[in-house]
Amino acid sequence: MGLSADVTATFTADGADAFVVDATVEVERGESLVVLGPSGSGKTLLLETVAGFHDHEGVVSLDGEALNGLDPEDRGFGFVFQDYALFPHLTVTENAAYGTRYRDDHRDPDDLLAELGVADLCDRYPPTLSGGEKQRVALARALAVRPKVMLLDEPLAALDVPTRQALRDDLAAVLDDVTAVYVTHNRTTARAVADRIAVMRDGQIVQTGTPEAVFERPASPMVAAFTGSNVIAADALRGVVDVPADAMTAAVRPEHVALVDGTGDGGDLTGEVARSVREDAAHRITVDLDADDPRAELSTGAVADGGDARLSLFVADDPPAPGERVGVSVPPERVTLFAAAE
Amino acid sequence: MGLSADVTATFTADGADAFVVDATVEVERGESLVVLGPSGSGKTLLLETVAGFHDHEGVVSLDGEALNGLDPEDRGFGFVFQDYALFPHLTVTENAAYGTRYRDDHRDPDDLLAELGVADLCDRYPPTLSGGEKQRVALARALAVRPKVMLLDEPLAALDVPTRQALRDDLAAVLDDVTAVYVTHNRTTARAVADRIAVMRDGQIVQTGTPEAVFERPASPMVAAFTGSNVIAADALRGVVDVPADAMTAAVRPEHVALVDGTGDGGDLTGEVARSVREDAAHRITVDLDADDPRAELSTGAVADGGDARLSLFVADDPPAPGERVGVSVPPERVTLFAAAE
Amino acid sequence: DGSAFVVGAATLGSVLLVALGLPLALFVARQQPGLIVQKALNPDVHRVLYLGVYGPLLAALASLLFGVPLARLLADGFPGQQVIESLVDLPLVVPHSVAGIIILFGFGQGGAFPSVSVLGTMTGMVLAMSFVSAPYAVNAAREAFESIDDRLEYASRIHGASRFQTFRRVTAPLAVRGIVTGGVLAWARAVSEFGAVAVVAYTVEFFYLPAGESVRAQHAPVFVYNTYLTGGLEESGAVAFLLLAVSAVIFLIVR
Amino acid sequence: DGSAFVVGAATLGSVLLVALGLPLALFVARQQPGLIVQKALNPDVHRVLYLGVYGPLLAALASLLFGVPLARLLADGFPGQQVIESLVDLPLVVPHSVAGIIILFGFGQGGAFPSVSVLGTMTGMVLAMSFVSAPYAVNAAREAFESIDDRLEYASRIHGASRFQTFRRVTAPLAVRGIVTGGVLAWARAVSEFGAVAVVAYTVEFFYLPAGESVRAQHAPVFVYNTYLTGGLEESGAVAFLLLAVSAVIFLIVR
Repeated sequence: MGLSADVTATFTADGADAFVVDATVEVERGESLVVLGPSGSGKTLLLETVAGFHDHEGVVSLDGEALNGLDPEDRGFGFVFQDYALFPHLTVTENAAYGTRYRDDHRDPDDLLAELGVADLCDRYPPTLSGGEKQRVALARALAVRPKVMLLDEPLAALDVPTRQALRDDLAAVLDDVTAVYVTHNRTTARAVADRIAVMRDGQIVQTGTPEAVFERPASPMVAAFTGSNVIAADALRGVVDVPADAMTAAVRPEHVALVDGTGDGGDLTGEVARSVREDAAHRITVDLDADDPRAELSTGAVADGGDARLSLFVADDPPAPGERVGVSVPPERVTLFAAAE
Repeated sequence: MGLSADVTATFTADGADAFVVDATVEVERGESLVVLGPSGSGKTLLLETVAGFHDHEGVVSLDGEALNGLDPEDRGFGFVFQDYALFPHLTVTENAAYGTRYRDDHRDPDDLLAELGVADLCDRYPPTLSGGEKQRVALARALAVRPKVMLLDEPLAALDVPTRQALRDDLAAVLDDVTAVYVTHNRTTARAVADRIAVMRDGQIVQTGTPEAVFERPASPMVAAFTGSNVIAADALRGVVDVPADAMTAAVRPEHVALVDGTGDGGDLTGEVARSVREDAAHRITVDLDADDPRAELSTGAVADGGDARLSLFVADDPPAPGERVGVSVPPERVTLFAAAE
Repeated sequence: DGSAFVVGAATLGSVLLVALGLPLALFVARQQPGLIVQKALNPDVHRVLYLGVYGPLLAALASLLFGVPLARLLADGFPGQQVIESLVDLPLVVPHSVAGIIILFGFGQGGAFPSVSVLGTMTGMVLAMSFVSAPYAVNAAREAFESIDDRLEYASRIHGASRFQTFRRVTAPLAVRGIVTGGVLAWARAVSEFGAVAVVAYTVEFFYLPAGESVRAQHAPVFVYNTYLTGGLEESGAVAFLLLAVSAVIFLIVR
Repeated sequence: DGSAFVVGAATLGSVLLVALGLPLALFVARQQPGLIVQKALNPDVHRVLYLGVYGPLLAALASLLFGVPLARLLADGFPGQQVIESLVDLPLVVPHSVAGIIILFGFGQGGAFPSVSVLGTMTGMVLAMSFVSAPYAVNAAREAFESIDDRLEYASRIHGASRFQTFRRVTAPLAVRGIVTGGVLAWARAVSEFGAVAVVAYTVEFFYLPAGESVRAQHAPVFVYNTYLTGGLEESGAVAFLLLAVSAVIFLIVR
C-alpha cells in the first residue's frame, strides 16, 4: 500500500510543442521516493499532477483508494514548493497554521516552528525572511496538516550551499517516517533523502530502484551521466573489461576508480592527468586515458562534453598535478556496459 | 599590476533600506579572483560596479590606468551573466560575434564556438538552447572581444549538476591565463576556479587569500561556515585543544576530522552518529559530541542550525550507522578559534 | 556620444511635455478667479458636479460587481476566451458618439428591454458610462489576478482550502489593490466621458441628496460643452476648471 | 463547492458581457442595409471616413515621434520622474470636452503661439487628438522598454557597443512590437475621440487626396453626432456602422 500514480497529462504553452508527462510511480507507506531528473524533464509537472493541480488521465490512489476526481484540498497531501509559495500577507504563524482549520487531525504549528528552529520569527512577514527561513516555514505549513503524503518540489534549489546542507539534514530527519515524493535535479540531495529513486527524462520514468541500484547500475548512459558516473567509450576499457562487440558505451562511478602507483606499469590503464579540483571530501582528478581507438564523438544526453576516454576519480591526499602520467585501475565488476550511446 | 577596484556604491530599492557596497579587490594579471559570498551579500552589485554599470565613488584601475569615468564599452572587459543575457533576436553566431565589430583586436567567434563545443548551433536562436548551451555561447561572446578582464557572475548557478560540472571544467581551463573576477556562492566552484578568494558579506570583503588560506584559516565563524567548516562551541573541543578563556567558537574542516576505532576509548572525543549521507566522493558523517557543557545557542550567521557540539566528517567506506557511538580525532593544529560567535 | 543620445531624447520628449503641460498651465493661468467663484457658488453647478461624481460612481461599482468575476475567469483561462476578451476590449476603440448610438439601438426604443427607458434617463447615463468604463475595471482586475503566483493558490488548496476559501483568504486579499485601482480607473473614465452620454442622456433627472428631491442636470463634461456653446469660452473655462479640480482629485487617488 | 464558485462568477460575468455584447448585436441587427449602402456611396461620408483615419494617423505619428524618446527616458528613470509621469497620464482623466477647452486656452486666441490658429483647423484637430492619445503611445512604449532585461543592455555595452549602438541593435529591435502597439493604440484613441475635437475643430478644411483639392469635413465621431442631431437615430446609425467597421479593423490590428 501507499501512494500509487499512473498518469498521463499533456501540457501546452504558447508557441511550444505540447509536453507529455506519462509516468508511473509507486511509493510505499513511510517511504521517500525521489524523482531525479534534469530541468525540463517534467518532474515538477508530475508532482503537481499527483497533487491534483492539472487535468490528467490515469489513476492516482492512496492505500488503494482512488484520489483522481478529488479536488486538491480533499487529497490529504502536503506540498513544499521550490520558491516557498508563502502567503505574503500572512505572518509566519498564520502561514504555518494555514491548513489547520481545514483538517481536524493537525499538529500545533507553534510546536513545528520551534522544532524547525524558526519560532522567533512568528510575527514576521515572509518577504522579510531569508531563503532558508522561508523554506522552514513552508515545511511547517505542510507538516501542520499531518499530510498522508508529502510532496516536495526542489525545496533546496534556491538556497545557498551551507543553508542547503543544514536544511537537507533536517529534511532527511523529517521525512524519515513520512510517505513522500521529493523532486530534485541534485544527485547528492537524492541520495541523502531517498529510500528509492525514480529517474525522469522527457516526461517519462526511465529507471526506478534503490539509490544503490540506480547509482551503481544505471539503466542508460543518460542515467549514468546524471547520477555522476563516468560515461566513456567502451573501447577505452578493453584492457580491463570483457567488452562485447555491440557495447558502445561504458559507465563507472568515479569513487570506484583508483590511482595506482607508477606511470602505468602496475595499473590496468594509463593516462595523463587533465585536471585536479578540490571538492569537499577529496580531490576530483580527471585523467585522459591513452586509448588506441577512442570514439570521436559520444553524445550522452546530459553531458555533451563528456569526453571519449576521460575518467574522473577521487583521491583524498596528495593529488597528482595536471600533466602527470598516472596508472588507473577500474574494477571490472563495477563497469556497466550499454549497447548504444543513446 | 592588473585590475584594482576600491569602490563605494549605494543602491536603493523601493521600500527597502539602502544597500551599500564598500569593497576593495585587487587582481593580478592572469589571476582569477573568486568573490565568494551568500546571496544578498552584494557580489553581483560589486561586479556590475566594476564593469561600469552603476555610479560609484572610488577608483577602478587596470594596470595603473583609471577606468572609472569611462563608459562600460570603453573598459575593455568581457562579462558572463548568470542568466546568460543572450540577445534573443540574434542567432548564436551573431551573439558570439556581437562585440567583434567594436574591438579591432578580437578573436574569430566561429573558432570560439567550435572550441566550446557549440559550433553546430550557429544558426539557432537563444530561446531554443539548453542552459548549458546558452552559457557556452555567452562565454564565446565574452571571449571574442579578447577582454583585458573577464567578469563572471555565477555563470553556473542556473545549470543542472552534470552540466555544471562539465562547464566548470571548461571554464577553469579557459580562465587559466585570463585576468578574471568570478562571483559565486558555491565553495566547490570557488576552489576549482580561484587563484585567490575574497569572501564577501553585507557589501564588504571580510577575508582575502589563497583558497588554502581562506578554507583552512577562516577569519570569522561566518567565513568558516560558508566555506564548509564545522563551526562548534569552543568548549566542546576542550579535550583536544588548548582553548583560551575568551574563545567562544571553534572551526575545523570536516576533511581533517577522523573516526577512530572503538567507542571512544582510543579517540580524543566521543559522540553518537546523528546522520550518514552519501556524497560523491565519500560518506558525510555527522556526530553529536558528548560535551559536558555545550553552549545552548550558537549563531554563526550563515548557518543558524549549526548545532552546538556537532561535527561533520568524511569516511570513504563502511560508514557507521546513525545511533552508533564513535570516537573522533581532531588535530589541534587544524582548529581555528574565534573570540566571539559574531 | 552617450550624452548626445540622452539630450536628443530629452529634447524630443520635451516637445511632448510642452504640448501636454503648456495648455494646462495657460488654462489655469488665464482663468478669472471671480468667474470661478461665481460658478462655484452657483447651485446649478453644484448639481452638475454632484451628478458628475455620483453617476460615474454607480457605473464604476457596476463595472466592478460584474467585471471582477469575469476578470477572475479570464485570468484562469477558458476555451473561447479570445472572443470574450475581444468583446471586453471593444468599447476601448468604439468612437464615443458611436457608443451612444449603439446603446440607443440596444436598449432604447425597439431595443432589448422595452420596459426600460434609457434616452434622457439616469439608467441610460449609467449604462453609457458602464459601457465605456467596464473594460478598465475588467483589465485592471485581471492583471491583479494574473500577477498572483499560481503556486500561492496551489499551496492554499493542497493544504485544505476549497476554491472559494482560497479566493477569500489568498486571492482576494492579494488582488484587492489592483481591483480598487481598476474601480478608480473606471470611475475616472466615466467622469471624463462626453460623447456617449451626450447622445444617450444629454439631460437627466436624478435624486439630489443635498436638496432631498429630484432635479434635472447634465453630466459635467456635457455641461461644460453646453456652456461653451451657449456662454462662450471664458464661462465654460470656469466650469471646466472646477471639473478639472474634481478630476485631479480622482487622479491623485489613482496614483 | 468548486463548480458553484465558477458558476457564480460566470453568471455575474455574463451580465457584463450582455451589457457589452447585446447592444452591439442589436445595433448591427437593426441596421437598414439600404441606408448603409446609400451612406457608403455618399462622397461626403467618404471624406469623413478619410479624415477620420488620416487625422488620427497624424496624431499617432506625432505621439510616437515625441513620445518614444520620452518613454525611453522614463523607463531608465531620472530625478523628478514622478512629476513627468503625472503630466503624461493626466490627459487620461481629463474630461473630453474639458480637454478641448484646455487646448483652446493654451493654443487658441491669446494662447502660447499667436501665429498658430487652432479653432476649426486641422492643426487644432491633430493637437486635440494628440493631447488625448499621446499617453497611450508613451505608456505602451515605456512598458516595452521596461520589459527588456537590463542585462541585455549591459551585455551590449560591456562588449563594446555605445549607448546609441545598443539602442539600435538591441533595445529598439526588442521594443519595436510594443512601440507599434502603442502607436496603434494612440491611433485608435484618436479615431474614437469626440469631445475634444468637437470643441476645438467641429469642422476642418484639409487636403483630400482622392479629389486632389482642399475640402471641408467633420471628424467621423463628430459627424455621427451631427447626423444624430439633424437626421435622427436611423441615419446616424448607418454612419456609425461604417465608422464602427473602420474601428473594428483598427481593433483587429491592435490584437
